[in-house]
Amino acid sequence: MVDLVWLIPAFPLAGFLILTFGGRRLGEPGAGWLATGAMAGSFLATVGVFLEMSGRDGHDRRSVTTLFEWVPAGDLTVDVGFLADPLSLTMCLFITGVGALIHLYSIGYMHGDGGFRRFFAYLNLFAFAMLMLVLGDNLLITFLGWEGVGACSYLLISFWFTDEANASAGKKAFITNRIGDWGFMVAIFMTFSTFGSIAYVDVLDTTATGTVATSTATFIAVMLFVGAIGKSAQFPLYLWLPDAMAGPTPVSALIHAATMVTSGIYLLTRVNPIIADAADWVPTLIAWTGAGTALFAATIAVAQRDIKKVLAYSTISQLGYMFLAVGCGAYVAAVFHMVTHAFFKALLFLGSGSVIHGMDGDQDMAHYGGLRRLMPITAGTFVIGWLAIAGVPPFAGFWSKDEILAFAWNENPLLWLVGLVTAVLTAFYMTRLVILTFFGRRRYADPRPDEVEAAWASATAAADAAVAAASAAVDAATADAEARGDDLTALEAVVAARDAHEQAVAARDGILAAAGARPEVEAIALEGAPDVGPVVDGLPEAVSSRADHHPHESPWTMVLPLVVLAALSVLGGLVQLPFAASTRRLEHWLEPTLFGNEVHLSLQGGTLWVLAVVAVAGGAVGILVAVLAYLKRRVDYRVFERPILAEAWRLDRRVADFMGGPGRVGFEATANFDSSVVDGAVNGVATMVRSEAGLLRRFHNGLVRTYAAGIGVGAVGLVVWFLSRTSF
Amino acid sequence: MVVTTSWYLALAAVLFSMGAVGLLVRRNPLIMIMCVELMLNAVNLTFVSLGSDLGDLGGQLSVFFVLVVAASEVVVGLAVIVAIMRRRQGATADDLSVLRG
Amino acid sequence: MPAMATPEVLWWALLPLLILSVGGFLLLTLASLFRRLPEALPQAWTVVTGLAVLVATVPMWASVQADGPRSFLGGMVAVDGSTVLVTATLAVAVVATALLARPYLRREDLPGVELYVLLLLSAAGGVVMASADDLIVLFLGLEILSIAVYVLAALHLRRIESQEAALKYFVLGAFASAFFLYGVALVYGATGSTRLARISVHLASTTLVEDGMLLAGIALLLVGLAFKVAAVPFHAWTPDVYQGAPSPVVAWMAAGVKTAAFAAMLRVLVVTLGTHASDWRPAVAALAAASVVVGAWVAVLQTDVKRMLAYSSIAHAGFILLGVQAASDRGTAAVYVYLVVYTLLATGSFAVVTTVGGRGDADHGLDAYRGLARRQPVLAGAFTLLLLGQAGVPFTGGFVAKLGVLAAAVEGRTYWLAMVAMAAAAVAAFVYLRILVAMYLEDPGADSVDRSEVPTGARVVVGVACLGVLVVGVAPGLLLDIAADAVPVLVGG
Amino acid sequence: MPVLASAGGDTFAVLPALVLVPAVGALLVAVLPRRRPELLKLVAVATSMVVAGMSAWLLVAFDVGRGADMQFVFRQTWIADLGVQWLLAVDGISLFLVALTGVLFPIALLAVDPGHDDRAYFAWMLLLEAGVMGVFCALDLMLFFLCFEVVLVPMYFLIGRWGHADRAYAATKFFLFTMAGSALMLVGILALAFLHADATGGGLTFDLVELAEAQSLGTATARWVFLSFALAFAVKVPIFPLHTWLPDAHTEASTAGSVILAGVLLKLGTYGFLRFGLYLFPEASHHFAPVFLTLGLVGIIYGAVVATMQHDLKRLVAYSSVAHLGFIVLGTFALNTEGIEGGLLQMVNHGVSTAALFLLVGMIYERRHTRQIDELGGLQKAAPVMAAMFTVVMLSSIGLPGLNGFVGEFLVLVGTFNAHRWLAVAATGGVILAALYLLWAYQRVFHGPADGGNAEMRDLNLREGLVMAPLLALIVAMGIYPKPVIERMEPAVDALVAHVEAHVDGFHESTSRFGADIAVDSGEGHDADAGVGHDSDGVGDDH
Repeated sequence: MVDLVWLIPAFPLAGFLILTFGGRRLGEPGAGWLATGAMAGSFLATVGVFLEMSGRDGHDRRSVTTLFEWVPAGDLTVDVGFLADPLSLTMCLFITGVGALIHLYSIGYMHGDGGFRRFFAYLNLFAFAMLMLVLGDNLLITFLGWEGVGACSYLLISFWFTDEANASAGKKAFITNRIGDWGFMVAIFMTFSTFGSIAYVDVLDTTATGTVATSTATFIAVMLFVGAIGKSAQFPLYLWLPDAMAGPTPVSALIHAATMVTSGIYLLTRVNPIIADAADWVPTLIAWTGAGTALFAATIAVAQRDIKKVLAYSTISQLGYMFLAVGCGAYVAAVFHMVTHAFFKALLFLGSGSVIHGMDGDQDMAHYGGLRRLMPITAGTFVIGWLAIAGVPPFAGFWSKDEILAFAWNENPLLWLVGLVTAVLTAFYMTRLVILTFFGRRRYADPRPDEVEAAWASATAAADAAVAAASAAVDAATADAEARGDDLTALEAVVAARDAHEQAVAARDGILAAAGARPEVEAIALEGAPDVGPVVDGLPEAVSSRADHHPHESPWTMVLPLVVLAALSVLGGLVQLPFAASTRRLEHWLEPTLFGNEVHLSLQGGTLWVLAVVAVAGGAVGILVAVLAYLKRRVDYRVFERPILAEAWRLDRRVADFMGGPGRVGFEATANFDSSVVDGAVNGVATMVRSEAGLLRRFHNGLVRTYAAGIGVGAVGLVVWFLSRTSF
Repeated sequence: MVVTTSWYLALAAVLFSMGAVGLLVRRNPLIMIMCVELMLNAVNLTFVSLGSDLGDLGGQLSVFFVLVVAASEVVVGLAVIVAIMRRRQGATADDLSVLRG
Repeated sequence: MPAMATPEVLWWALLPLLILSVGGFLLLTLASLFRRLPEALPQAWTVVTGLAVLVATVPMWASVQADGPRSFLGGMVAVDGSTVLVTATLAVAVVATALLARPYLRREDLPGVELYVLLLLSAAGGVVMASADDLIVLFLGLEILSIAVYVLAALHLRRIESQEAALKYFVLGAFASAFFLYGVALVYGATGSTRLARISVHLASTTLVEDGMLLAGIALLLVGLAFKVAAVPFHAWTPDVYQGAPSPVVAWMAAGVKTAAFAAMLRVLVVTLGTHASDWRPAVAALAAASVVVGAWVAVLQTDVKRMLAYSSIAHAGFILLGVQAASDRGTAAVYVYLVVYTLLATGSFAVVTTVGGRGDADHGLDAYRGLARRQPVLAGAFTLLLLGQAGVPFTGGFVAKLGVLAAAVEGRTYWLAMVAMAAAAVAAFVYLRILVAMYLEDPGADSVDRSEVPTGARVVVGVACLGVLVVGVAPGLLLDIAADAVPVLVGG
Repeated sequence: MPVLASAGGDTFAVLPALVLVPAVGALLVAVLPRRRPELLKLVAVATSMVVAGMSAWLLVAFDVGRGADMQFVFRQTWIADLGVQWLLAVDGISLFLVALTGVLFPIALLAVDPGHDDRAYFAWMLLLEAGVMGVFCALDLMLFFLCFEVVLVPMYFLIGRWGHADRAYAATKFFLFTMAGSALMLVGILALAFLHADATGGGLTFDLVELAEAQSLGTATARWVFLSFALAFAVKVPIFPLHTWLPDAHTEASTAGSVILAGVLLKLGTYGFLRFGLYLFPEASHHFAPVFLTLGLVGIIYGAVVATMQHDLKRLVAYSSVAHLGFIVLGTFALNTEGIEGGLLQMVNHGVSTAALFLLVGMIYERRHTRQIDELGGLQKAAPVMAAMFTVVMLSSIGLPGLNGFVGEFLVLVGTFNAHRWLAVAATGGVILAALYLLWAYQRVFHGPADGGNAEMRDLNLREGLVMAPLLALIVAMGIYPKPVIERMEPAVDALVAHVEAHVDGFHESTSRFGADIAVDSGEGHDADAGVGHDSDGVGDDH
């Protein structure tokens, strides 16, 4: 079975090919089911391989299957081969498993979309690439998957390409990733020129046994790290991930939460011997980058109103945890958190997708509220996901996060502190999200601030118009009276007109007064529907139509995955319980791939308990504050939602400004340099030839004596030359 | 004092140069032709003196050829000049600069 | 030897000269005897004469190859491979010019006979130059050739340009030949003879204590020859004369006169004065460099196609000088190859120019060629081939010719000259491209839509020229071998 | 050394046929009646198909085991007293360029109709093919030069007569630029031959193998002669800053013209460097390598940057060629197997990908009559198939693994890295830029809302699909399974590298590889240029 490992990627590849060339016949939902089937098949294959592999003991849990030679050039030979070992199989399990679920979910989610078939083709292609990434038996195959997932992510983010924003987001994702890939490629070159091979088996075994020059190992490790932060959206290359939310929600769930973004952690875990041989500051760098990113992203998540943006930043933050773990040498913890995160973050995204689906594509949490009655299953499962990520025992997230924090403390209490603060923030913003979405008032029918403003504006405008009309009437009447020599009826008309005018003025003053006095509408109307006062009937149709159209629960294809993932989010912790060696199943399972580079906690059980309690308490605090702010309204939530946070510390804009400003100018300058200087030189030569020719041409002025002079001069010249050659 | 061959040669050289310079400075086509004649005859002088110096008849003989050639040249030259003068009275060499560049 | 010994005469070797001169004079006599000659006769006469010469050269070549070069008429005239080859080339040029002449004369309605007579006579002069074994004879040949051409240039009675060209050519030509003659005199003085063979023997055997007179003589000889081949700075007459003279005559000047002059130059410099190569090579190299550069460069600004071709002919002269200055057998052979090819290119090109020139022989501006490809695709195509040949594009005779002289120059270690020449060639290419652009890429001007008829003569000339250029370009072996066997050798004394 | 074997050649003289068949075809076309365009096209396509068939047969009959040898040798004296001969042969280096030529011409002929003057058009195209085949097969320097030069003429007319608005300028510029470039090469060739003849006392010969193996020039002389070659090739490639003829020519040429220009003609220069530059002048190549590596690097970055700012789709692709050829130059002058092989592979890949790109751009132009990016937009809505194809080609051009572009690029960089680490590190940055300009262009052309003509643009028709299909197939196939190509190239490349190493004293593959770093700690073990060198950037101080 193990040598059938190639089946795992083969299924989605087949799915992709059929969907691409299979023609129009399999439309909706056929395409969806086919894709899902492919993923299921892949999952089954994985399970098969896993079962056999798990039967073996430590050193046997690794097998390389080579299909064919890919690039045999000079001393470099790269095979298309698969490395089945605990690490890659763990990855495969949740990639295919979660992947299958998300495929299923998408059938419902993408219902009625024009690009239904295209969507599933991309999805399968992505799955294939992702599996190549984790199964590849050498750096280049991994790189193939690495770039492949990048391309698919590009295709899927800009899936709804008619909207410029989506297109740009896709491009941004790809290019930002490319910056990371640069590091990856250089790392590959260095590996090759050092080891003469880039196959994991050779490289890792050599490194693990012999000692590679520290500087070399450092170089490779750092370059791989650059690649990793690109793919896993760590600071400063995280910028693309929030924009990537432009893609359909299942894509966000699968690619930008569960699988692709974790490949950075996978890569670093995979090459742990190299990191071990690298200079000591490398792990430290990794750890601090992770911790820093975690905190940084969490602060931003606090103030986002777009539900997917919150989840996106939370993903970045959670990935930070995993880097922190890797940096602390807690590879198991990293993988552990990767798995649990895959479960609950996928769950959360799909849940949000369900909500968005129910809200007809509206992603602004300000318009949600009290949806738990309307979409109970979504709400229920979502709550589980929330508890999991908030680190509430005994949910999956608690165990993995707690383990990471323990290792962080073990490495450096400061790291632990950062991690803890992040945990508190996480609990806070996730609670905020849940409350705003499922609890509190239903706000979807409220008139939106902009609508209210519009209503007021139109009302005042109308009043002004009335006044103007009235005054016009007065003038008309007066003129008429004068014309008719002040006869009585005319005068009465004038008086009447004057009264009408005064009333109009009064009315307008009333409106203006009310407008001045009205309470300004808050962004998130927690208190109650904004009071629109006299202009209520001036509101646009949209408001009323929203009122009588209720958000709805999603179809079973979407709900089923939620339930399954919810279950996993509850039980996910079981794979690695810290109580005894026997309960640390994951650690034992991964052991052969870590070459003993996993650090061992020097902490007593007591400390661990304390840390755990502190962490839980922190989580509790976060939840409590959120409840106070958004549910009980004891605290004004604006205290937390600072504009600077809402604008993500304005970093993104800075970069954008630079790209649009100096960057672009530089590029333009180069282009102009090419057309003016380089090409100018060429044309310059041409013009010079012509002008010089003009000088020569003057000689041919048509005068015989000039020509004769030419001959004479030439003759004299020749004679002089020859006489200069005389022998005396 | 003795007048050696080199005196004749020098004289010839002077005449030749005079002819050349004349052709360069004069505008009148006829005079230009005369200058050419002068140059040719300077060469003749050279031939004669060298011939006698070398005691070789070839030198003197050459002169006859040269004279014939010179004569025919003049004929052609005059013909062309006449043809031109017919169309343009008193044209100088400088007037003939339609063709240029 | 007995006092009254008359010099030996090789009649077969004199045959071309006799045919040409006799043919010329007979034609003249006929024309003056009978008022009303059939209009086609003079041309037919000339063509036949030329072809006869061509035929005559075949056995000459055979016998020369068989029993070597011969000198006769008391060492005044000699016959060797080069003589025969040059004679043949001249004959071809004569035929071509004659073919172009008749329709031209009819179009411009000019008197019908003189041109042919003068053509034949000047060709005779060329032959004399090619076979001269004595400087004086060489001078005579030169003058016969030139004086005839002076008149030819003036032939278009109604065009003042024609007369102007003639006068300029005449005055400057006479000027230059005076220098040449002076050179002859000085060399005579220095070596005691005007016979090439004797001169070379003399120079080889004795070393002059003071060679000032000799060197000055060489310098002046060079002036005369350089003028005839239109090498810078003795070139200035070329554009004016080419532009002014009747187009068919220009064909002869470009092809015939150049060929004869270069033949003479080789006889004098390479063969006779080979011993002093170290003295004259740099000078010739300088002339060559100046010629290629100026020729190509000034041509860039021209708008009159005839002037363009004139300047390009100067550049070609420069290229040929590359072969001369090599002062080697390879160089000499290369020169002959170049001359043959250039004869084809020049006659062909000027055939086109003659046709396009239109009535009044005035229409030589680039505009006249606008959209020619539309109006007369075949003519334009042929012209394209000829121009590409002049540009030295591979698989045309032009390339073979350039390659030969270039190889000679490189073999002679004058790399700088070779590089200059190639650079100039690139510039020159622009000139030819301008004509191509006009023909293909520009729309015909409103006025120039007329489809001027291509006379048969021109068709033949262009056709043969194109064919020859292609054949030489693709299978140059034969020509190269002939040229290699044609390297002149001095005999007699 | 590559022996002039004649394996497979003795079946029938396939190489002369490759050159002559198109030439004859051209003549045939030239005599057909002008009024029958379809007939003309039929003959032209048929001829090029025959050539394609023969080059395919060449691939099959090529003896892989003796890939280092010159095979299918055909020798025929041409100009005796100059020692010039018709010496044709292929080895692993030229094999695939011949094949590429064979493939691209039928496609270019099928893809687009000239619109006017069909007869001349097809005749020129076939002549061009003959010339190109001659260049790739010629092993006689003079013959090579002839073909190298003669291709200018048909290309000049193809650009000039069937090009776009500014074609006259572009055509003239192209002709003069390249001709001026190669002017000195002729002198160089002659000098080489004569000096060799003097040194050996033998007769003149232009036989590449003989000249190269003799190495009879002094170091200084060889360097000068090399420069005269290098200039010609550098212009043809083109290497920055001699590239400015390229954007004009590519932009103004008709679609087919651009396809051939980018697909085949640009390879003349890079091929020249490999076949003649390195082989004839190993020492000089090694001596000047830093210059060309630097220029290559500059070309990569510069070309990409300038491409990003173009408004004309064709111009953009043209500048992208500058960048891609920078990679090829880089690989060539890395002077090791990986690099050169990568470069060679990249020549083929670039030929395929860029040809495909130009075809697609041409199709867009046919429909929308504009190449201005700003005037296009949202085309994917109306033409999904075209968009899909464009995406694939674009990704291959970006160098996405699994498509052909990647393999070559990767090998080039690996090779360069082993020779000059920091150059490679910098050059790798080029891949970022490649993504930048292509994706941005794609977004502006295919994404976003479609208006007016863009909205109802028609998708590919069957003929266009069939024309694109083989190219796409190649793109994928060579990305997934390049082995058949590489294993045919490898022996020849190895031989070439060995040749270079043999004739350059003190040549060492300047890197510490294959465990030199292992079991040694840091600094030492990194001799001067072998050092990972990042001690400089503070990475190394770890003990």
